[in-house]
Amino acid sequence: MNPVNYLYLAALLFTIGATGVLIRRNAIVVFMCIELMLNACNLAFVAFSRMHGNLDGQIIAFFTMVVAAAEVVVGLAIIVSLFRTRHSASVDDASLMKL
Amino acid sequence: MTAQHLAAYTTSTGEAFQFWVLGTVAVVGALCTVFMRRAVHSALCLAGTMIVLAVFYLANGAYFLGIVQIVVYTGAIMMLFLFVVMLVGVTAADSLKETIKGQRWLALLCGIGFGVLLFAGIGNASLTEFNGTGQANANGNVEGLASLIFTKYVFAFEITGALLITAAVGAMVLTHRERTERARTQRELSEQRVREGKHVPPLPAPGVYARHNAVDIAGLLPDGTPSELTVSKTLRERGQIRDVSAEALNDLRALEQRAEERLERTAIEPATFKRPEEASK
Amino acid sequence: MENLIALLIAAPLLGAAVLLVGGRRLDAVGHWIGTFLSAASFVFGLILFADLLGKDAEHRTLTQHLWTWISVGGFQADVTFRLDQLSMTFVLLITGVGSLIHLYSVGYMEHDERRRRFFGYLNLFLAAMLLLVLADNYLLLYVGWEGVGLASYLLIGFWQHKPSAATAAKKAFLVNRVGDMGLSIAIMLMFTTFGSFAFGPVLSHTGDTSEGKLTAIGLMLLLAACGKSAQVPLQSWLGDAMEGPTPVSALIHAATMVTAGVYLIVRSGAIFNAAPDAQLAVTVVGAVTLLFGAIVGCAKDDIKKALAGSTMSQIGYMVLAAGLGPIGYVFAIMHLVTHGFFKAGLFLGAGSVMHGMNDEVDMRKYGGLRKYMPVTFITFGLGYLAIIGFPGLSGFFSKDKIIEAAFAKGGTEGWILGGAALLGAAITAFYMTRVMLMTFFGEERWRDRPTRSPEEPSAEPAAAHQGGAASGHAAAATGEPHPHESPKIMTIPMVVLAVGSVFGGAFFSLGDRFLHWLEPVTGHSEGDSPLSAATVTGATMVCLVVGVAIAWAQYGRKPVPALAPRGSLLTRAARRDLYQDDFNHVVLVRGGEHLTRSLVYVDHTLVDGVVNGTAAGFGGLSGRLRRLQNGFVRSYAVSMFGGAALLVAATLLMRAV
Amino acid sequence: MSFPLLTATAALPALGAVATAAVPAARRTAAKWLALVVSLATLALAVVVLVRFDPDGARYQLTESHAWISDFGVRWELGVDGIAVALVALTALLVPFIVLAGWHDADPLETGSRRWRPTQGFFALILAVEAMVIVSFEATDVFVFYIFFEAMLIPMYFLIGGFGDRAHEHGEKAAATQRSYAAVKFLLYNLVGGLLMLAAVIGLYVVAGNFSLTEIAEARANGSLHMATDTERWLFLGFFFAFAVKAPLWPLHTWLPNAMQESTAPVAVLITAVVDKVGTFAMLRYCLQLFPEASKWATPVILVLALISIIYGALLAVGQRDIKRLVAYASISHFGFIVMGIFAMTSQGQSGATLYMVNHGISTAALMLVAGFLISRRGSRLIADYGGVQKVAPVLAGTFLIGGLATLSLPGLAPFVSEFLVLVGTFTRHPAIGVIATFGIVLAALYTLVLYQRTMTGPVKPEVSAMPDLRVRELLVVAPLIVLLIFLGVYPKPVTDIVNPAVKQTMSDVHKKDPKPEVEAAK
Repeated sequence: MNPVNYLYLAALLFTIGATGVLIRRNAIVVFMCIELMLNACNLAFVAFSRMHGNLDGQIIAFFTMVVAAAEVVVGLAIIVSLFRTRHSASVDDASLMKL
Repeated sequence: MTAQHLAAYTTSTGEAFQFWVLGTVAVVGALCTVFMRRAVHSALCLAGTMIVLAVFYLANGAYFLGIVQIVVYTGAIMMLFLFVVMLVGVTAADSLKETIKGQRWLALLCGIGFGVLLFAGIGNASLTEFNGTGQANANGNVEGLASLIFTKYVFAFEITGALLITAAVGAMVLTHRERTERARTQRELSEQRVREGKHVPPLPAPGVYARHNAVDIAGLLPDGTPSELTVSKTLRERGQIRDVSAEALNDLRALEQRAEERLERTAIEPATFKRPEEASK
Repeated sequence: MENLIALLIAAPLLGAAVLLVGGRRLDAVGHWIGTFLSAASFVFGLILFADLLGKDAEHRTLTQHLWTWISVGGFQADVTFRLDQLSMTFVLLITGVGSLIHLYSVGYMEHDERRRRFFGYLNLFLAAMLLLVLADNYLLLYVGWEGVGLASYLLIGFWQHKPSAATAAKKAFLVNRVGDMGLSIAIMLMFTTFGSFAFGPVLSHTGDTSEGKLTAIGLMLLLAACGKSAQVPLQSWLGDAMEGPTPVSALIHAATMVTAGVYLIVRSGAIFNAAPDAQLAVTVVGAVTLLFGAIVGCAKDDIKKALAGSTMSQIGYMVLAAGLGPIGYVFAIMHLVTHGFFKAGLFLGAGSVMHGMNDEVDMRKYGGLRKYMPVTFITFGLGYLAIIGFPGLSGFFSKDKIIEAAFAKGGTEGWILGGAALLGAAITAFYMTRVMLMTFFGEERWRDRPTRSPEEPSAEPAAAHQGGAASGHAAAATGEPHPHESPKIMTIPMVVLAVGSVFGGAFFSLGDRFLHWLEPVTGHSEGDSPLSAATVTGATMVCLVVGVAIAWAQYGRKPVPALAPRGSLLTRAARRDLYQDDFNHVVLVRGGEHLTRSLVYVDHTLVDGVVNGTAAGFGGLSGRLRRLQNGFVRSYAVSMFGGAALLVAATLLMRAV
Repeated sequence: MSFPLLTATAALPALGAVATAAVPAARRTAAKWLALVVSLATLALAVVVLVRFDPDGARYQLTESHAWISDFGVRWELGVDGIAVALVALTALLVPFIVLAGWHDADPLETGSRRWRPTQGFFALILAVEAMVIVSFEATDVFVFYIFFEAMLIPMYFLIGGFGDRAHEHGEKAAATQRSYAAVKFLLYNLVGGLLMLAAVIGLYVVAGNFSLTEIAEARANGSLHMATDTERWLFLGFFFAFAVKAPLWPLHTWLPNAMQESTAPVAVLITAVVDKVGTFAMLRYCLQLFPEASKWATPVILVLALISIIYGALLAVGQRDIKRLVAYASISHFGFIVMGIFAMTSQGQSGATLYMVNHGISTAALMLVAGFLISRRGSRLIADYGGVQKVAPVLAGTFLIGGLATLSLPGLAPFVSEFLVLVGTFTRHPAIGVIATFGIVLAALYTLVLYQRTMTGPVKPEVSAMPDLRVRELLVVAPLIVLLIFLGVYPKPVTDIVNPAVKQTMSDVHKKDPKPEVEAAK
């Protein structure tokens, strides 16, 4: 078999994650979907590094993880404070951005 | 992707097998993440997917990343997720019913379209030769990464460090709530209750009958209606109030059953015991 | 000598400025300042008159150029005064009668707290009127023309607290504006035709242009004259103008301003001579008006309105004469002057009567007043004899000449016009006798009756004792009046005018003094009358006697009913000014109101509606678009995601192409 | 190079505006005095310009020219001809009166209403408008003119929207909504016009290659710059539309009544007497000079529109219930006269039109400011709320009457001269239009006298019975204007002497000569 399939897999996972972001209302689940998308990207990076035979792809994946970690920390913090204030983790409840 | 393109490089059948099996698992896990009604389940499925991905990293010669994926991601971040999920409510199951008109269809449309496009892109991309990570990992994958990180990517690395610290501080700032006013004493609270004139007596206790005194069961008011007030606020918000209205009858029916078995009587039509609304069904 | 001309105008103008700007601190002396300055103007007039008499007939024209007023391209308007025999006549009439009436007003307006302002307006009027007659070009004349309009507006509406007065003033100004429109169009026509509108160039070149143009100019001038001189069809304002204080009616609406139209026509004689159609129109207007006014005068019970009708009719005579061309100009002016005397006298008499009767104006509430106010009775009587053309008095000479001239026009027109003039004479005799009898003879109808009649149309007495003469008698206003003679300061001017109206005519026409005096300016030609002068005079006498006799039969023998009888159809029509006002009201006022109202609607809905509609359209559109901003993160995410998808698609397409 | 006099006349009020705005909020009166002094100083400078200007000299005098945006050949080019100098003088003359008349209009409202009225801002904005108007009169660079022509909308917008009448029958809130509506309407109308003009300006640049009015006009005159007929017509329409909105010409007039009705009397005067003049002035200077053929091509339509404005405006004025709206519609009628005079293409018409701009400025100022004093006393704009004022406040009534008589152009007062010149000038070329326009003078008398009768005469209404007469400050505003009206009425020579040569120039630009009279009777 051919390592390009890893890329196809990554694409598939990414798409699933994205769709999840769009259709789920629970903020936490939305976050998980984002994590899924990031991981898909990581997979793609890793596969690329394997293609080109150097480690830069892995490095990028590594950085992605770090950034993802940071993002999760902040994001979850936001969710928690949101939940505290409006007792709900639904992203639809935070809809004050409309005119 | 015909064979001659990949003449330069092919994978072992073992890896192929592993890919197809675990790849399926990963996709299923991803789908479950999206479609499970309860956040906890989503989290667990996501963890599964991540572990599978970790395996794939390893298979692609990214040993360090594989381990990090397991330890940091699955081990730490997902736990963080679970922790928050617990905080928000484990059993809270949010309905998948869509509220925004056409959102779901648009989402699916975009998702599928995007996926198709990506596939097409990858398909068109001329990914001819594969030179594996062999010589890249020649003197150890970790060493290779390290040398890159601390030479080529050192600035990015430092900056990510700064980012992490900022994130940590930010999280603390966001979650830490400063108490602006003195907590009110019980006396003040009671006085306020009297002043407002509603719930002058303390709130009724939860639970019904001797056997259902759990905190997540709404107590009955004198007129028999269950009162949400009796259940603690958090549970109420999580929607975790158990309804036991049916249980009593089931118990009664079970009792009848056992009695008849002992008295070797023919089974009495339980219908006679059905409640009117059930009889109407 | 020329430099005195400016002083003629400057004196009253100064008075107006001082009195109107001066403020309350001049209240005590204001009226004397005004009177003095108008008298001063009269004196200047006399000096100039003497100077003119010193010259021989051809050189009796003085001009004074002050400054260039407007000069744009070929358009050249100078502030230049021209004093010739014609304007001299008017100057003396205006300043003379004007000064007398100033004097009279000192007494008449004694109790009015705004007397200073009144005299300021009177002086303003004098200045404007003098400017009108002294101007050397039509544009400057136009200034005076509108100036007198303004003064008359201010004076008619002097008792502004009376809505009727304010309305009358507005009406007068508006109707005059219609006339002024004619004058301005005439000036424009002159400019396009002659490249100038100064008397000299225009009147000396009438030969060089087409008769059509001249007819147009003539008709426009006639329109102006109709407006100012209250000729049909623009006569409607004069009756209402009687809302003003009586001295105003005497000075402006009898002696001077209303005759400005005649001045205009006579001054523009050259144009009319060259445009027979215009002349015919003038004569027709004159004839119609003299009958119209006379008929209206017969039916009015309000003494001032009756006199107003008579004024209208007398000016009709003048316009008729002016329309007859060179054979009539002189007599038009002569009648104008004599009329100035006796009509002013009559009005002052009427004022004096009102003064003694708590400002009662309804003649049906007079009667037998001769015992109580002898001076007024005599002066008024002399004026009466003069106006009906009693042999030997001034009216007799001037009117008789006009009737002769009318016949002298020759042809059917001559007969018609002459007949009309004769008929007018008869009617004049009738209504003046009626006024005389109802006021001074018969039983005293004012006894034991409050002099406030329910059917009195205008709120005259009610309002009059807020300002005006009656404020002194306010207490007695509702009770029985106590007729009394007016103070000397009022009677003296009446006496002077009476003298003028007795001897004026004889003085002018014996030896054709007036004719020779004016001829160089207006020119004169003897028409060939189908009737001899004696015949005409005889006919006039007959008409006179008939008129008086009928009046005597109706008002002298029978007692006068206190409430106006319903009267014949004609009488009722005449009471309502032959329905002319009603016509105006229905056609112009109502129609105008509807027009403006509908236009306001159109402006708001159509013109503005288009704009606001566009705005509303965009507003609605943006409202629709706003729906997209539903504030749900996920729908924003969808659009982002869709956008990303599109980007990918775009890049792929780029690659593919 | 000599002292930049023209720049100074514009810069002084601009700096004054900044300084006034900078005055601390507590020192309200100081700001007022500062504004007054600055405007008077500007007047002094304008007088110097007037003196230094030689009517028989070059067409544009006191010219200045500095490179500004060299990429587009935009130059800071100023210069005045007779017409411009007259209007600059008018502007500089009126602003001090506007400031003085608006002395208390921007004071903080009495307690109870929450609207904050920045006094400094009011006067600063007025000075800013003055500066911009003056520049647009002086500019001989199309681009500079355009910029300031547009820029003056901004301060005007705030003046209209921010400082309305305190009086409103439906209370503070309704007043605010009405005001903002009027301000937005004003802004949108003029912006649309400006947009079209911008397009035309760019088009002109494309065609001519630079923005200098003098150069382009020169090139047009000696034929070295030839425009295709259609191009010229389109460019002309682009310019004319903007000016017609500003003027305002029927049917683009509806912004004016709202704007004047809602803004305080001084601002209303600023709108009609000063700002709108830029529109008619620009027609005379830009449309005729740059596009003579197109102007002649459009003349019939424009004359008819002007005629409609005259009659229509007058009729609507008769139908108004609101004093300020009435004056606004009267102004529309008068602007009709001005446009008619400009496009009559006769020296009388154009001199008359220029004179008309000046006189209308003064007469409207007189009438409107007195009306403002009246309104501020009674607190209502409705004619029906007044009556018998003449009895209680004779001086106010008298000045009001004089302003009204000037509006109906009574001979002896300044507007008569200009109106008659316009009528004659039109009549000589288009007799029919001239005659119809003459009806305007009757209608003018109608609406003026009706207004006077309903407000000033008749029995005294109880609400006005305690009305005080004009105060000293108000007299200081009105008296000079009236004196000026009378002076220019009997001796308009000073103005006509300045204007005539410029008009002769314009006439030669459009290759038109006055029609000859049938008979050469004049000496």
